[in-house]
Amino acid sequence: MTGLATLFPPPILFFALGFGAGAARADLSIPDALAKTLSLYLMVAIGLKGGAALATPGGAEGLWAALAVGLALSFLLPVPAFGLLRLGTGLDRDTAAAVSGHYGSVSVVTFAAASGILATRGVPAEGFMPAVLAAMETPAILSAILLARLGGGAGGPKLQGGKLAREVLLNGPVVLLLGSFLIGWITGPAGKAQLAPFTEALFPGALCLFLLEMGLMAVRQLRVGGGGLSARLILFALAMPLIGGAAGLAGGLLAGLSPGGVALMAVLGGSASYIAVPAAMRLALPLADPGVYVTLSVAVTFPFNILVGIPLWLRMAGT
Amino acid sequence: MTGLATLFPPPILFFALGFGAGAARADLSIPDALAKTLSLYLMVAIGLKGGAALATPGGAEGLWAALAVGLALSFLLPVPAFGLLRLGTGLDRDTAAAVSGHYGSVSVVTFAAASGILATRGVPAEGFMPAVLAAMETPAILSAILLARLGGGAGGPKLQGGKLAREVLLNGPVVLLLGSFLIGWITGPAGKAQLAPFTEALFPGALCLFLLEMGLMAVRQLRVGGGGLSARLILFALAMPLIGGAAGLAGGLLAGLSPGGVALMAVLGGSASYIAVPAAMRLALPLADPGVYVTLSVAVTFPFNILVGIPLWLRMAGT
Amino acid sequence: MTGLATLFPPPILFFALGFGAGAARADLSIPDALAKTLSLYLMVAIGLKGGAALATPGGAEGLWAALAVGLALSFLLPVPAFGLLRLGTGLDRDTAAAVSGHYGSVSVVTFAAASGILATRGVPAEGFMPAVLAAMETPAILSAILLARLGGGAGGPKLQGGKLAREVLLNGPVVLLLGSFLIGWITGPAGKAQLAPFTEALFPGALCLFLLEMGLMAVRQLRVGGGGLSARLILFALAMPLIGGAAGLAGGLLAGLSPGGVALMAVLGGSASYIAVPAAMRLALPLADPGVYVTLSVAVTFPFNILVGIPLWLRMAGT
Amino acid sequence: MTETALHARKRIEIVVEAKRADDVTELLDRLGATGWTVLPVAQGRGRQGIRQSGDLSGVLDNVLILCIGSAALAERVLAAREELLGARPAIVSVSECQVLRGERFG
Amino acid sequence: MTETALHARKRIEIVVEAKRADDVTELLDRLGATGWTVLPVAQGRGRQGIRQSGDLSGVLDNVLILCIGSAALAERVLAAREELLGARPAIVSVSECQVLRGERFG
Amino acid sequence: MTETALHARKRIEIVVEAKRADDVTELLDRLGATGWTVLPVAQGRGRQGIRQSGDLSGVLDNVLILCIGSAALAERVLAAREELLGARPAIVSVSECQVLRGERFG
Ligand SMILES: Nc1ncnc2c1ncn2[C@@H]1O[C@H](COP(=O)(O)O)[C@@H](O)[C@H]1O
Ligand SMILES: Nc1ncnc2c1ncn2[C@@H]1O[C@H](COP(=O)(O)O)[C@@H](O)[C@H]1O
Ligand SMILES: Nc1ncnc2c1ncn2[C@@H]1O[C@H](COP(=O)(O)O)[C@@H](O)[C@H]1O
Ligand code: NA
Ligand code: NA
Ligand code: NA
Repeated sequence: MTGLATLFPPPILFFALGFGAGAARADLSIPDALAKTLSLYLMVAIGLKGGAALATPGGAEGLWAALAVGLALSFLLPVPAFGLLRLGTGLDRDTAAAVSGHYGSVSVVTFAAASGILATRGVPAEGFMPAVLAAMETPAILSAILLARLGGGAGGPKLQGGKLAREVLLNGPVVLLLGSFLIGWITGPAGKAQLAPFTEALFPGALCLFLLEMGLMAVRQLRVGGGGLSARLILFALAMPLIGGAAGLAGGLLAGLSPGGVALMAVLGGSASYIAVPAAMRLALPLADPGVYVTLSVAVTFPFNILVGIPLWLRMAGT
Repeated sequence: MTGLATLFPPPILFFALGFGAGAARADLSIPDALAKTLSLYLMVAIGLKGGAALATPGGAEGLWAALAVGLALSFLLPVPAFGLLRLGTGLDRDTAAAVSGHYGSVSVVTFAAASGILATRGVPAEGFMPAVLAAMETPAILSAILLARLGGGAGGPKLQGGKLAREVLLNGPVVLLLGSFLIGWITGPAGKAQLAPFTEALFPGALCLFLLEMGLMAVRQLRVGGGGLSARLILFALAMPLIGGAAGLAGGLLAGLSPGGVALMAVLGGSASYIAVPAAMRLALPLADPGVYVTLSVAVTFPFNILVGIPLWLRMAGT
Repeated sequence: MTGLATLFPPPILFFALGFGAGAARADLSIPDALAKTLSLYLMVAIGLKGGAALATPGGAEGLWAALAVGLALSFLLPVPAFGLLRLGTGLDRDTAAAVSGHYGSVSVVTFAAASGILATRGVPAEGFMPAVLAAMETPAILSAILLARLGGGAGGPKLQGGKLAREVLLNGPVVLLLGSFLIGWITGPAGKAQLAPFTEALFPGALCLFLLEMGLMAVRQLRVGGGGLSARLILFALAMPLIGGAAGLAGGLLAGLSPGGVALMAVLGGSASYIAVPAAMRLALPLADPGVYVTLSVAVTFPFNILVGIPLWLRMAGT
Repeated sequence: MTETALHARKRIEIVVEAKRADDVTELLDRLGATGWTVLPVAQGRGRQGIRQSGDLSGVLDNVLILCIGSAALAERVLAAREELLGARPAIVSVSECQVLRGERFG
Repeated sequence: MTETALHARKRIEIVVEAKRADDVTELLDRLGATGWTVLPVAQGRGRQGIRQSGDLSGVLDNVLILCIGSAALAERVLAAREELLGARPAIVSVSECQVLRGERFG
Repeated sequence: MTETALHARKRIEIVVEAKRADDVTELLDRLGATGWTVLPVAQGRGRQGIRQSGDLSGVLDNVLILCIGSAALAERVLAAREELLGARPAIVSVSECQVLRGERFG
């Protein structure tokens, strides 16, 4: 039993439950407000924890190298993604650029699931990784816009400068993660002690509930948006996390992270955004098809990462 | 004070507060999303706890007998309910069948309230009772359909096989309870330790908030749907939980359960569904009047069980 | 770091984060249902805690004096507020009366934030203060109606007696606070022990999340309703909390409260309602402009109290 | 011919504060409406400026009430204009529609 | 002249139980509707009395389905009256409207 | 005679992405609308396939904007067609209605 429990910790099992229930068309649904609440909660908890870790003596060691690796991954991963999509799937330029931005960027819940599993197994990881997570949200959005522009894409309605800048620089997850990180850092151990029942004791349970919802949501989106996806697009959404994860693994080793940190960097590299980037792409590349990028990210890559990616990178990183 | 607190533990008092506030038309309301969230939370917490209990050595002792009793109660209780309704109230066949299905099935919150009170008093009960709870959701639905069919009911629009089968076999509460139960069982003590702050420490507080909402909801439903109820129907909704509870008490003794387990079995027998069964009945017996069965179950029987039934069965079971 | 953390505890920092994110038009929003849930949670938690404190030996000492001061403040503070508004801002009689009612009454979240900070610093305060909070909700509403009536206001559509009485006497926050207080008192230490993980361990985290939302909400309301406010009205909304707070400070000293209690009484005096009173005023004074009173209370006075008022009164009270 | 299945009715649409919605629906009930439907409103602008739903007191929430009924019902509603306006609706609009099963819309 | 930019279409409005909404939208799809929009309903009254959304089972939730289409579509919907009524809608109403870009509303 | 209390106006109905709703309401404001109402949408189907509200990024959320105004306002809205379509609305429909207190709907 214990062996099984290590292979399939509760959050993963709840994801499978949600996915299975959705696939069997069980009459189970979770209020939208709960899913949004849990997503906010995870960001606040991850940010606070990371900031408090940075405030401990020696907590900043290795931070800059890891940030540099994270920024580079986020900025560069869209390039191979875009190449694969244009050459291999025949997706139009704008949609291909938008999709590639999602894969350079990151998924907070995938990160949370991996952190949770590391914590359960008692594997330590650099406490500042949430800052790396936040740093990786945005550069990929800029890459995607550049990829669409080079060679005449991003036509159609003219860009709305102000709104777009807000979505890119001030998108919700980045603001919340960085803000909570800062607050965790400012308030240090005292703040941590006070907020621990909220940010730490509840974390595993909240993660389980959220992954249940993500399983249901993945199937629902697959059902409404899956019809528009070719087999090649689905293949891309399974291959790209392997490429990004391998790049993250290499980057983590390069930055000299601990095994736990390397695993998390690989998870970040392999994960795809489904909150910040869709919102930014909708404004930056209005001709791109949101049905394609939301569905690939939420309904194909996310489940793949939860079920295959995380265990793979944890093992490859030697944790 | 302590004596009062034992007679009226916090969840019951919060129910009374909600009911009183609603009856006085206080301007107090709880977001729908919160009620749904708390309901999901209770199912997950109860399921996980039950599964973990089953995974402890000796935890399965007596399970099969209890399951058999639970299944029998759920399948058979609709028969006297239907008889009473047809002979005593003049309700049409379809609505009578639908109502009787609710009383064979069970209410998760009533079970949660009773478990909470047992826990407060330190009375142990068989850990597998959540599995019995899940098992009792469905058979009554089949009985109700059979009762409507025998003698030509269930006419009108033809049955939608697929949708109906989903509602019956894959209704939300059953899937969530059984799924969480399974996860609790698979992950055993390790999972339990990790999730305890979520599933156990929060349980009493979440139950209080939910019962507050149930109190408000009961009055609201009484107000909008109560006009359509005859005195005889209300009498039925007060008598039937006594019949079901007595049957549950006998069944629990028969199955050789501990006093705590007998009390819970009586509570299950006396409780009426208001999540799974209404949804199934709406599809299976579309000519039945949902105003009648939702109102009887939520607004008459549920309050009766919280205020009268639970204390009664706890005392009768000798806890 | 520790010094900074004492000056700016986590809840205040989260408020600043929300306000800053809103002001920068970051794409961050919190589901309405979550804000309402957190507001209910704070009332339940504060009420339960206060009731349990009252049930401890000696817990009622000084209660009556504090209640008398609170009632007097709530009833009388609208008078200077009304005078200032009529003489200084030229606001019409009905709107001036409605606004003044808000400033006599109190804000639960402002109280919660101040209590949280006292708790962090280890400063004790009278446990019955939540009862004072509840007592102060309503009298100001009556004053506001009287102020509007004297001299012919409150014209227009005729008063709806029943609905109005419900809003005044049975408004949500009062019912929930007093009800929870009563439950806390009835169930005493046993109830407290059982509910502590919910009401106490979660409190700081829930407060942070709620203040994040209040920051966002303040900016949002400032944006949609701020255009209708003159500079003089804004000045009023900054000056009145100082007047009310000073009166509360004096009243607290008069009632012989501890420094922590004096600080809380000052915070109550300086705070302005934005849940109970707007709802009551909408019915009692339908010709008053809700855009003015909601915006002043939520978007000007609340932020001022969080950032300036609370630190000021805590220091003035000598905590 | 399916056209004959349709019956001309009036479609009354009222935007009003959520806290006053009961006043409107009670009036409709009293005037003999066979039913009505209340839709939530997320945001609105009018003479009061922008009203954004979701404030904690609920005073800025609006709803849209839709009531389909006979021309006679619409007449009665307009005749009760004073009482209707007492609930301070922002919009009272009437348009034409055709319904299946006219007997359901007295 | 802008008027010429507008094309006459039918506005079909259906109030139905949330649990049966799929039956209606599937029928609309089959009859060739180019689209439809589902709006949440907070509360309603009809022959069943008051239906207040938000009960835990969801059986008292309603939705309003809006479908804009050609007169021919409206004809087909009315012709499929039996099947449509199988989903037990409370209201089926049709009114006139004019749309920009008529080609989008087959 | 109550009929005389009613004033003919236009009922403009626009379905658009929630993230672009501001573009539409700002345009309406600029064109002199005296108000508008935004209703939430639960689900919809159109040329993009099914759009199910509630995804975490919010890009699949739609709203329905209702604006009642004069025929002249409707003309101006249609004349600003290019800018309006820049917000990529799925539906722009206009129908007739009659309102109480016509002075409120410039
Ligand atoms: N011309 C209009 N068209 C559509 N909705 C309107 C219009 N005028 C007002 N409303 C709605 O009615 C609400 C209240 O209007 P008012 O009382 O004028 O501020 C607004 O928030 C809108 O939701
Ligand atoms: N005349 C009407 N006008 C507007 N909505 C109606 C009308 N009749 C029924 N409804 C709506 O349809 C739902 C179900 O109606 P019923 O099945 O007749 O109870 C009600 O709850 C209302 O939302
Ligand atoms: N013919 C139609 N009738 C009603 N709503 C429609 C129609 N076509 C599109 N919609 C709505 O507009 C949204 C976006 O349409 P589209 O951009 O064509 O996918 C859909 O999700 C529907 O909510
Ligand atoms: Na990535
Ligand atoms: Na039962
Ligand atoms: Na005050």
